[in-house]
Amino acid sequence: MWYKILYAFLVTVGGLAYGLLLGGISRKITARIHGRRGPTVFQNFIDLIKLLRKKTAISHGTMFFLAPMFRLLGGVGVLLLVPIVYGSSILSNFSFGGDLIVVLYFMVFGCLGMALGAADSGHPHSALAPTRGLAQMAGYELPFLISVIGLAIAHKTVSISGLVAAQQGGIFHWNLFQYPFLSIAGLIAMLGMYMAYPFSVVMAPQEIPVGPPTEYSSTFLSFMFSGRSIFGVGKYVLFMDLFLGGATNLVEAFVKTFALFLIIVFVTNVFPRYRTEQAVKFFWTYPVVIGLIDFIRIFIK
Amino acid sequence: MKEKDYFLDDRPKKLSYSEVWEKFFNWARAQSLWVIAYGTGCGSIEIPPMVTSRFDAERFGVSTVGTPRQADVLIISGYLAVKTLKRVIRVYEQMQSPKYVVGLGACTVNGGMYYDSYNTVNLVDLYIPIDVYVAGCMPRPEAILAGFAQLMKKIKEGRADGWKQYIDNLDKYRKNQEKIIKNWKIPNYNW
Amino acid sequence: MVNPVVIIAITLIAAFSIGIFQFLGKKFVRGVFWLTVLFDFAAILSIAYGFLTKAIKNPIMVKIGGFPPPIGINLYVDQLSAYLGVVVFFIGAMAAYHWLSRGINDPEPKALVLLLLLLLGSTGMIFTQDFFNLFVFIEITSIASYGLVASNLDSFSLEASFKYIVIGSISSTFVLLGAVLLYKFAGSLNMADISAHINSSMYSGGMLIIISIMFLFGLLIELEVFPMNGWALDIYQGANPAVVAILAGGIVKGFYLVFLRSANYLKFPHLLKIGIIFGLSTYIVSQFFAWKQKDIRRLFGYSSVGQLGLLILAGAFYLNGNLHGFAKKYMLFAIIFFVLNHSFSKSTLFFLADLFGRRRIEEWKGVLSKNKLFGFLFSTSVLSMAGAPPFLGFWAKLFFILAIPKEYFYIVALVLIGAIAEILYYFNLYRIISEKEDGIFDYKGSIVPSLFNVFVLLGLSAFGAYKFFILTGLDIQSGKFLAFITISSVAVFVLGVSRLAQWILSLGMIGALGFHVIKNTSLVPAFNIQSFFVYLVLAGAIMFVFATYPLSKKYSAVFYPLFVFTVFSMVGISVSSNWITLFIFWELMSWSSYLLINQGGKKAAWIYLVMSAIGGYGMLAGIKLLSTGPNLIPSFSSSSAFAVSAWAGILIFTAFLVKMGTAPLHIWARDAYGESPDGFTPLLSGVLSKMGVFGGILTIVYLLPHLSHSDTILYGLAWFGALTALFMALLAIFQEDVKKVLAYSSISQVGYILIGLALATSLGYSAALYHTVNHLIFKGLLFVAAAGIIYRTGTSYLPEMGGLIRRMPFTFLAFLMGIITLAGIPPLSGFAGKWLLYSALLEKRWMFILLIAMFASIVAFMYCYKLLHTIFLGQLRDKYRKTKELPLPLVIVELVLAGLTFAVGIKPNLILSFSEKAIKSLGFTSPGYAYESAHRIVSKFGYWNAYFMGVFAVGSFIIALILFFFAKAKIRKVGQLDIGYSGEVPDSPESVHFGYDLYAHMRRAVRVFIYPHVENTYKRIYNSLMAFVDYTRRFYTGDLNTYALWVVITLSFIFYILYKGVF
Amino acid sequence: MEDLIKRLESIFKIVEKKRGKRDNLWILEVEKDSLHAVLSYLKDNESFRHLALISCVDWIENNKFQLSYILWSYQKRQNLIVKIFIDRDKPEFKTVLNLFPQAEIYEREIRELYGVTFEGNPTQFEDFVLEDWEEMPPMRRDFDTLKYSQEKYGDRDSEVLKTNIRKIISDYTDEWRRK
Repeated sequence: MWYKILYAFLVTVGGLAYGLLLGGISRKITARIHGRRGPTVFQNFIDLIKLLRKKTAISHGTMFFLAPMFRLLGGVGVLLLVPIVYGSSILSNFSFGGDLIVVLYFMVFGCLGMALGAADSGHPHSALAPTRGLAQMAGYELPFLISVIGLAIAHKTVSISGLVAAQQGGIFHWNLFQYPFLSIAGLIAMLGMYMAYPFSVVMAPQEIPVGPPTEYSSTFLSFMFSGRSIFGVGKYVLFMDLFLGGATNLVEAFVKTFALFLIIVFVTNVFPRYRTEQAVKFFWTYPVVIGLIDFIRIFIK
Repeated sequence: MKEKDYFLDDRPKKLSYSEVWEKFFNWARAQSLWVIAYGTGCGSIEIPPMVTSRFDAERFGVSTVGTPRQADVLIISGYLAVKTLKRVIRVYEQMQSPKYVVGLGACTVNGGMYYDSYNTVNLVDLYIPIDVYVAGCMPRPEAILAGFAQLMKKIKEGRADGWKQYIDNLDKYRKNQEKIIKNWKIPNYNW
Repeated sequence: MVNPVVIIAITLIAAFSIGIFQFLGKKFVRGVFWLTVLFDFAAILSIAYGFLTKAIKNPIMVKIGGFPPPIGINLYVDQLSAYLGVVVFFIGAMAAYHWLSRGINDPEPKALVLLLLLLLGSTGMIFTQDFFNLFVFIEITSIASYGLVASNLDSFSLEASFKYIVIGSISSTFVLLGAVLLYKFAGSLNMADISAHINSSMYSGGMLIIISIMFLFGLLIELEVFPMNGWALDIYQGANPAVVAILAGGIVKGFYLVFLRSANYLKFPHLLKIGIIFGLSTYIVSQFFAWKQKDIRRLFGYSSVGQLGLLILAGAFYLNGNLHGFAKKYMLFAIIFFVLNHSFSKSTLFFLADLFGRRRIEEWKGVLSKNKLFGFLFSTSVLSMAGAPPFLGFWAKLFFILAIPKEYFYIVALVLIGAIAEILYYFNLYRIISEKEDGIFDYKGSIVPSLFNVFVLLGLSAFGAYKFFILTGLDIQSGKFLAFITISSVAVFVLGVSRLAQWILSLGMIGALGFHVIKNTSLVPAFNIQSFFVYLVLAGAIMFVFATYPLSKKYSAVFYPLFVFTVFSMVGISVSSNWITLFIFWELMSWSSYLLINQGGKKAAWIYLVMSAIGGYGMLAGIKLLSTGPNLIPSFSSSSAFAVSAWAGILIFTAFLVKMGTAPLHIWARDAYGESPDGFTPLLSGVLSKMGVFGGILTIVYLLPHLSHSDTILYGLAWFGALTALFMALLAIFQEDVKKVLAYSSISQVGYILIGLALATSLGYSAALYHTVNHLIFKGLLFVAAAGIIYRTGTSYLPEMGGLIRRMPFTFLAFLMGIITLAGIPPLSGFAGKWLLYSALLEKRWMFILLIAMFASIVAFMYCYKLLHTIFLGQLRDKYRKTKELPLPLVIVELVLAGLTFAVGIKPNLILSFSEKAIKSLGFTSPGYAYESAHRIVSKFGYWNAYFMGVFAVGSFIIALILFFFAKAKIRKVGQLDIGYSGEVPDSPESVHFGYDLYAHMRRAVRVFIYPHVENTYKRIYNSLMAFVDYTRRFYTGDLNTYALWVVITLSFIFYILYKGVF
Repeated sequence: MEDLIKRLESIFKIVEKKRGKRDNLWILEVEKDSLHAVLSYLKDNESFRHLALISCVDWIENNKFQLSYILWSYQKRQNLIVKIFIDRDKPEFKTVLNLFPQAEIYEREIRELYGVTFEGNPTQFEDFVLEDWEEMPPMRRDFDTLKYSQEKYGDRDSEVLKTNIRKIISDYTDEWRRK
């Protein structure tokens, strides 16, 4: 057991580094699309160090104090509950703890924590942002659930390892090709899940300065920042396991998650922003209709 | 609970530093300057070109944020009225240390063309510590970037210690501030 | 024993002596009157007592002048007529006392003479054995009534009297003609003699039919059947209520006995058809017409007419309905109980109406709270009238429904619809009366007669219950338990001198029962599904009672008695062994909880009651469908013996769906939860709605497998559950009242339980039972916390709160854990229920329902966050700066419940071990999941390790906390307005608190889904019914000509039926 | 435009009239007592419904304040400036709030910057631009802004220049030289 914990720690650190790196790459790509030079790809590391070593910090109350920990915990939990490499007892981490349903609900843990912390800060914008986030969540979860339930019924399992196992044996066994419509619905939901443009109304830097973490500073912010990075990686791995057939070694995992990452980056940089209700309506129409094609196919079978 | 304790009424503490890793952290600080998007005067129009494609301040790690809590740099962009000064003080005190102030334009240096105006603060550094002045009326984005380069250099060398001076000499600054702000309606200490 | 003829003679002499010697003064007149009445009463009572103690075996036959029956006139007193005589004289004496205490408008001697004559006439009518004599007594009665009705001497009463004279003369004429023709036909007027000579074959001639028509028609007019009852309503409205009380409570019952008797002796043809047509139409029409009445006396009048219709129906069935064995006995008791119930409660209501004196219903607002005794009398009478258990009306109705043969199911349905209509208008009235209003209440006259009436009524109710349990042969344990419930709640009321005493008593009683249940296994032999719910009820109740004390100061003295009543009746539901017992306790629970909710929101309580009545009577109709032949009382297990239509299951399920609040039967829930007393809401949500779950399990396990289309029903139920879960969650996010958010959330969560039940697999039951307990834990916690918060802040409006975390840290902690559980986020206990349910749905491949259920839980996050944010987070208002943490009992309950959700979250076996046993008692071999290792639960689709999740979450949380403590030195805690606000200083907490309409943006997206379609549909149905009733009630034009026209039309109709024998 | 002036002259006493720089701009001076009547007439009968601005001029030499009411007619597309003079020693006048609600804020500004009070304007003593101003109204010509500025905000003396600015400039130039 102890070595598992040790590896879990290493995976967490690795996930953090990978997440920060992806963030940096994203900034770089955005800059290049703008025709700028952009920051170095390690800019996020520098930002994190700076935030960590700020010399003062303020707290608004208990919940404000605890929220970054919830956030970090939610991120780490998701990363560790999802098996990264198929067949590896070490890199499947703590996936014995629960199946896909557990992961789905544990994902909310961090978000809820952050929302509460934000609300505790007493800043009206911080409180506004979570309501937008939760509304948008109700939007993107519908197509996501369609694809998850469809896959679970199709493969007769909700265990993530089981789902990965069902996709082994060649590229055309991937759910992306087996159930393309479910996968499209799921991937559109992924855009919402990452709160990337066009679904970025939660953070909305122009209207409500930075969304939930308006009042967060220094160490708190660094925790949230790293939690978010780890959470992002966890979600990439989850989507990889669901749609891209998982990975049999680390390199494959990197390649596949990077591919997912690229989808988001390129979509993000070419779209303006939806309002909340527009986003919700979007999620409840196109991806749902697309997803239902496969869903009904599975239902009839 | 007290009848009213909307605001924390504690004096900021003097900060001590560990010198061991300080150089490394100063480097990190210098490479990651988050500017609060707060324009006090006409100079703030020069900041958008600075951070967008043309001059691209982000390549130096300079980016903008919307809240003083997360910001490292406050730019006093141009003339500063007494009314604005109050807000500037509050924003500045709400920022987390270490924090830096860039004075932009001639007005912040000595009042500039408004040197004899009844409502322009001539010497900003009497009220908040300024780490870098960028002269000009208005300075172009290149000049501002040069100012930032200067600021980075100061930070790396550990000389950008305006935030420290402010805490150390808070009484002096407060006295100056109260001299021109007749009716001190903001809290004693802004947190 | 006194010779009955003496009664008549003495009364006659007294009446005339008053007339002659009235110059001797008021005292003399009154003395003679009271002496006569008391003598008569004593005499009849002695006869009745003789019958009761079986001292008199045979009916008394009095030969006047010594002539034998066929020749001379004679009186015939049997058991029924003796009892009825007692009732008539009792009501008569009470009415006279009431009238005298109010003061008589008419010259007193005249009125008393008429009163004596009236009593005399009705006694004679009841006792006589001779058809001509019958006419004479009817005439005496009528003439006395004409005078008495007019005695108020105002336009109302004079008009009513005139109408009565005209219509009454028609009636008497027909009876006289009938008697004359009968004499010609049979050569005798003695009833028994004629009866002996008549058999049904003689009806093929024409004469006897004509005679029957004469009698039937004459008596039906007097019995106020539709459509010949316009005059009667005018009397009820216009005459002096004391007179009306005698007429409705006594005289009409005399006419009814005469009707039964002549029908019996003359063997009316097609009596059943006549009874059904006239009785049922009278009942239904008057119950619906009463809706639009604004005059309280006319409303009571409609109710009286309706009851008479029911009596005619029951009489027709008794005499001519082919009832055998038990059914006949049941019907007889139904008739007796109906008569007694109506006499005593309706006369009380008329007395009270007269005491208060106001006619318009709106003027009765707040009467209940102004005078407690008056309120008690009024409530008891109304409850008994409307058929609330354990009062007499309930037993009467139950006997009646049980006795009606199954092939007449439509009558059961219509009578129950009529009963719902009755509840609707009676409790609309009650709603107005029980509104809170300050002011002094005064009345003129004495309340003693009403008091007597109500005491008799209560005694009779006990007798009715006793008779019911003896006759039906239900398990006597339930009967004893019913008595125990009543006695204990009365004890709480009587012994509880203060709220503290009541609280301790309630706690003690519930605790004692719990102790008894644990110690004594006779109530629940082995741990099964029933004991699961008994423990659930008792555990929930004791916690919630414990929490109520700090809140109880503003509750009325009946709060705790009713609370105990509700709790115990829920225990009764859980231990009941057949459908009828279940129904009885179900109704007890519904009514007592109605009265509790009525302590808060009146309108909400009314809607709750009407919906409960729809559910409860639907259940009764379903039970009726189940019962076959001799098996009038269907037990749970006996339902498997025969196949019945699916409607039985659906109807029975209605009651449970109503309590579960499943859409579209949910409309009561928001307001009932939101406005009921705060101390009661946790019980309502945590336990009472679970009784629906219990009933659902019983129905699905014992009943549905034997019905046709059971799979379709189950799938339909699952859809109802899923849509309820989704749409109620959507509605919850737009509520701005803490209890209303929780109300919708409750219904939504119970929707999940319904899905679990509808799955009907062992895993589904596991999920349902687990969630049942879990919902009790967290929703109880949330409602208790909400009650405390409302108690402390004085508001339940969410935008008014905010920032209370600074004042109530413990409550916040508990509330947060409750919310995390509600949202189903691991590692607390909420997740297990979700996981089990989803696994069960996956196993059954109900994909769409799974999708909706999971999606609903995502929507639920929104209101979860809303509750936490608007109550506890954000800015603390100035007015709450001095607010304290909740009172200790509430905090204790909260923290205990919060500890439970944590413990169960780490170790779900705490609940699952119970639910496994319960599921095994239902006949399943496994709970549907397996333990792979100690904590790892595996279903067919997935797996989950609660213990690991708990340890992982807590462990990493602690690690993060330790990491954070390194940074603690530099962290400063700042004030609440120290926020980055564009350099500005916020001037007040309110200006920067975001608390109103949090999901305005979401509303724009889901506007079409949250529009109150269902509620508006109900409203539309109600309003159009109202409009329809308002239009059709103009049938009673108030014009005598029209009334006469209807009399003629009815005559021809009766002629047609009897002559042609069609229909 | 001239017609309008003539019509006005026939009713009111026009002290002075002058054409502005445009054809549709005229400047009239009226008696201060008849101002309300003139404005009222212009608003009701001549469609000058828009009060664009009220401005104030300090004629310290004549010991007068000039108040100019700039009107605009949307229908005729004409500007009219109606000006009056009030006594500088007694800077008081009546509000035109009853005619033009937007005058509230103009009058408030003039009160703050010139010290002219307007009887009947309820909000005129609230701060407009200057917070907590206690000196003489700053736009009066006898107010010495330079002196005030130097007294209040100070002047950068040579010492400070030497220590701060010179050094910064030298740093800056050093940097460039090195590159």
